Amino acid sequence: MSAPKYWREIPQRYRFEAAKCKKCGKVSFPPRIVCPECRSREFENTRINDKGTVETYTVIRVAPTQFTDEAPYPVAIVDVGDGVRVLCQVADCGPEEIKIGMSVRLEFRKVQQEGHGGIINYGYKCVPE
Amino acid sequence: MSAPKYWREIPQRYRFEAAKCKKCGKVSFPPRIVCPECRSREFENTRINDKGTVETYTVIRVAPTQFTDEAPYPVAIVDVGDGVRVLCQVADCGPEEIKIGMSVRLEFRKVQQEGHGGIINYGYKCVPE
Amino acid sequence: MRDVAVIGVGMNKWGELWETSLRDLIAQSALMALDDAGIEEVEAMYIGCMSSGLFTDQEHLGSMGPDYSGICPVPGTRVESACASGGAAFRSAYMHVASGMADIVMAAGVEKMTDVDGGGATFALATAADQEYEVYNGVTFPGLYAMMANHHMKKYGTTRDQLAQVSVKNHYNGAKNSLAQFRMEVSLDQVKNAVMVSDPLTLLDCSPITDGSAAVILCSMDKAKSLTKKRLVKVIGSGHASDTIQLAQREDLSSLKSTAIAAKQALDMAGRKINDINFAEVHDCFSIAEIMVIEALGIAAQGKGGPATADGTTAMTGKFPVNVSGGLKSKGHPVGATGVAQIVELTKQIRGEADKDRQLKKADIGLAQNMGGSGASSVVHILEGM
Amino acid sequence: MRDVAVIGVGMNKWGELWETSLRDLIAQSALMALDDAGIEEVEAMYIGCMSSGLFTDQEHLGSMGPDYSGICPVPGTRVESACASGGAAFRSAYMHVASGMADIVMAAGVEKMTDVDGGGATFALATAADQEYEVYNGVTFPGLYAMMANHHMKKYGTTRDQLAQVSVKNHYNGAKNSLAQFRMEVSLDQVKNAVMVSDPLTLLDCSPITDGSAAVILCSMDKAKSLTKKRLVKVIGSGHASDTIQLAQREDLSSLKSTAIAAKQALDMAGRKINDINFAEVHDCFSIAEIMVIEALGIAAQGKGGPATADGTTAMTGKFPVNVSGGLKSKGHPVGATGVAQIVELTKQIRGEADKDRQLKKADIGLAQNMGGSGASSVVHILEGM
Ligand SMILES: [Zn+2]
Ligand SMILES: [Zn+2]
Repeated sequence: MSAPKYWREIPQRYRFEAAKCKKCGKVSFPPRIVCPECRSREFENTRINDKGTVETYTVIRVAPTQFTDEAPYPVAIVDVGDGVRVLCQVADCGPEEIKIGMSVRLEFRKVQQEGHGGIINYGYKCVPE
Repeated sequence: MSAPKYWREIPQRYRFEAAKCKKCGKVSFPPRIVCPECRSREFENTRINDKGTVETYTVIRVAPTQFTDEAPYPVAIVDVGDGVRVLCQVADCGPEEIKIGMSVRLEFRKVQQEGHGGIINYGYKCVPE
Repeated sequence: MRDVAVIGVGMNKWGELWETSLRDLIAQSALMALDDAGIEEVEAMYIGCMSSGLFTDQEHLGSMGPDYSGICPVPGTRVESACASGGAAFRSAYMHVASGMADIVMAAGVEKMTDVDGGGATFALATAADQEYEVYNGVTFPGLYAMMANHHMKKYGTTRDQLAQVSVKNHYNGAKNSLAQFRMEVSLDQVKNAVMVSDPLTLLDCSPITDGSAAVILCSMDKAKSLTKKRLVKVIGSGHASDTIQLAQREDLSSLKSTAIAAKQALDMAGRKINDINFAEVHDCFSIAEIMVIEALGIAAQGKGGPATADGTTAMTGKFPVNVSGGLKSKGHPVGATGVAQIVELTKQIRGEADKDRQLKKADIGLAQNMGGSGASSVVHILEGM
Repeated sequence: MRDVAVIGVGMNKWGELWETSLRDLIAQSALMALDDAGIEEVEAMYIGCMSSGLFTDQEHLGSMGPDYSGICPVPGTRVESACASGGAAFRSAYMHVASGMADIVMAAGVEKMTDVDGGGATFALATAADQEYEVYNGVTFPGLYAMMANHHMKKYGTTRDQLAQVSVKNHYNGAKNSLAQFRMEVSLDQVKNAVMVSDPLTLLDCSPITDGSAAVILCSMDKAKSLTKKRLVKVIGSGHASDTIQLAQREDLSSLKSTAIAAKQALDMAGRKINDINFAEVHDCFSIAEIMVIEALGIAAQGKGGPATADGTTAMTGKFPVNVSGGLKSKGHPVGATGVAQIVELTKQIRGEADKDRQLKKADIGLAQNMGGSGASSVVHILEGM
């Protein structure tokens, strides 16, 4: 991942920053410059909840190159409330343990590493509550 | 350069193989499956001449990553007769020596290397006659 | 808008075509389509291709396509909408002719996928999803569809066997397709016991990596009548819609809204209902995709795509045959070519020119549905024999 | 074909926009164009983009564009023709409306080029040329145009000063453009003495690496009249042609055949001669390109593009102003956005809304020429104020 791209996304990846529409209240994560619900362009900063529920999941067994060492690993779409869902890896959870409806908590973790000894990229993962 | 791509192009790059239209005689290099002149699809194998004339040139001073070590180097479009022109590097020729109209000969040379100690790719370059 | 007909189709044999370059792939199908139409030239060319940049370091097929197809200086335009690139290219070519700007236009599609290794292909395909919020987190394309599958199974009781039945049916059909990449039948057990790619999807729930191309010639109806003696195949409906690029942001993870909208547009334009259609080619990139697509099209009720597959509704001999060609699963899935190949299949079926063992008896109106990403775009066309 | 007008235009300030993502770049210009047209929605969106795959690992802008512009589920289609992607997207949008399939369609263009380093950008841009027979042999994009320059200089006596004069003129104009990346004038000596990139072209003969976007709204003429009070800008001509992807295979290395053909198509369609046109925005990716383009368009005779530049014919105050916006050279060249930004400039000039210091007095009919690769595709449009 290129440096400008990585730094640009720090507010979302590290601080869970989202944009709440001032007109209709819809929360956009990642932030947007126009509300997909009402087309307003006025937002206030907010954060997404760090607790949620697994709405669906899978276990990645054939992984992209930079994740090969970690496979198999579960990935989930987590509903964190306020109409926001996020897709993330599930940490501290075996492939057989994950279930739809499970309660999880978002945490700040290492997400990927570019090659052996390469740059480490961080972000959020969820862990069982 | 990927392996399948490289092996596929060996006939052209190593042996100067071209396709001569059986209908109108137009020589296509690289070979084509339809003649751009008369739309015939019947060809016979032929080889392009290895002697030609520089029709135009430049000296590459800001080079792509895999050629950085060689810059500056001249590149030319060479007219080899039979209506065929090829673009190639000019070897054994300083940046100041190359001229439009210069006689050159195509030779089989190392063209690029992928990284330090990486795979060496071969092909044709021209040298002053 | 002027009436437009498909008057020529071409498609090479798909597979791992190591000896065929990207440029020759395009030219092969283009020449076959010209021959089939009995013409030598077109006025414009569209080329559906998802990622020649990442697969072969080559963009600008709008120049390379006409050049190596022997029709330079005809204008070429590459159209990309991930795995729906072919359908989008066909739609652009259709509007080009419908507008009156030209009488005869080619829509081609191509993908050269085996010049990179498996990791490279996985990477290139993943660029159809949201790179920064999906791919970054380690999800793959099979992974996104697997999450839809688990959601659908939980919500509607869709079973593992019903998923597998999609692959069984499509391989049964594809085994009879002379141009298919994998001409073999597979059993329910083989599908279920194949290597797990992303739970619950195994390797045999997933479409393969394929090199291939396809091309069709569109022509204004007036001119078509004087050019060809073959049965005229008229484009009677066209629809196209998008959805959020991220799966997580969709209203419902168990339905394909973009496909439902695109289908409604195409059916409304054609003045038909789904039950007026005789057969369909749909985007079965994964087994779950076909189940969700037939629901979005209305071939099965929402949540009933699994049973409709298991009970034979969508079989070659069923009430509504789906993917008689073998679909992406057996025929192969060179992503940019897939949507154009669906039009090739529709045309051949309507003309009565499909491979003998899989020619439908009743094939006057067909529907093609081509999808990009995890359903973030969908293109639907309806063709009718005159 | 129905008459079509441009009723809204938008373009963000171009440059190295490290803080702006690809998705936000698209949305910024899309929203500006909607605001300018005074509407909230369109029926379809086209997005010209050369290589989001290689620049940002993201394809499928046909989904991401509408999604992040707040107009999902409107269908989006990405159009690629190398550096002519924007012009090709505009042409597709034009035909979409002209066909009657929709009344209001957006054509956007974008390129996010600074997420990769210089080597990565050089690599991505080179995919517009023939990867296997040009790039493989070590030639760069500036290198291809440099070979055209040397050929043109030898054949026609074009001088180093005449080449440099293109950059001097365009920077003079661009310094007055509030959205340009490089708002500074340069002298003849500065151009000639800048770092040599590829003989005879220096850094100041070359357009820069730029992040940027642009968007325009097209509308059927009937509907346009009721929607906007601004001067209506009608699309009166459209042309598009290709040439061999390899420079070496062209008939003549000193002329741009695809541009000549596309221009003839557009002029014929408009029923005009080149001298009926008041001003032009052309593809000056390199100084030599503008000289060859004005020859292909007939603004200067073949071989006389250099003298026509040096004698002020194409200056802002000349007989035929070319690139009053500053051109790609000074305004910047986010490749996929460039062709759409040319339409933005034409529209603003025709409406009398250009930056004060560079608004032309006579700007009723303008021409835009957008080129891909080393001239392997070219798109020409002519717009006229009503
Ligand atoms: Zn809102
Ligand atoms: Zn011939």
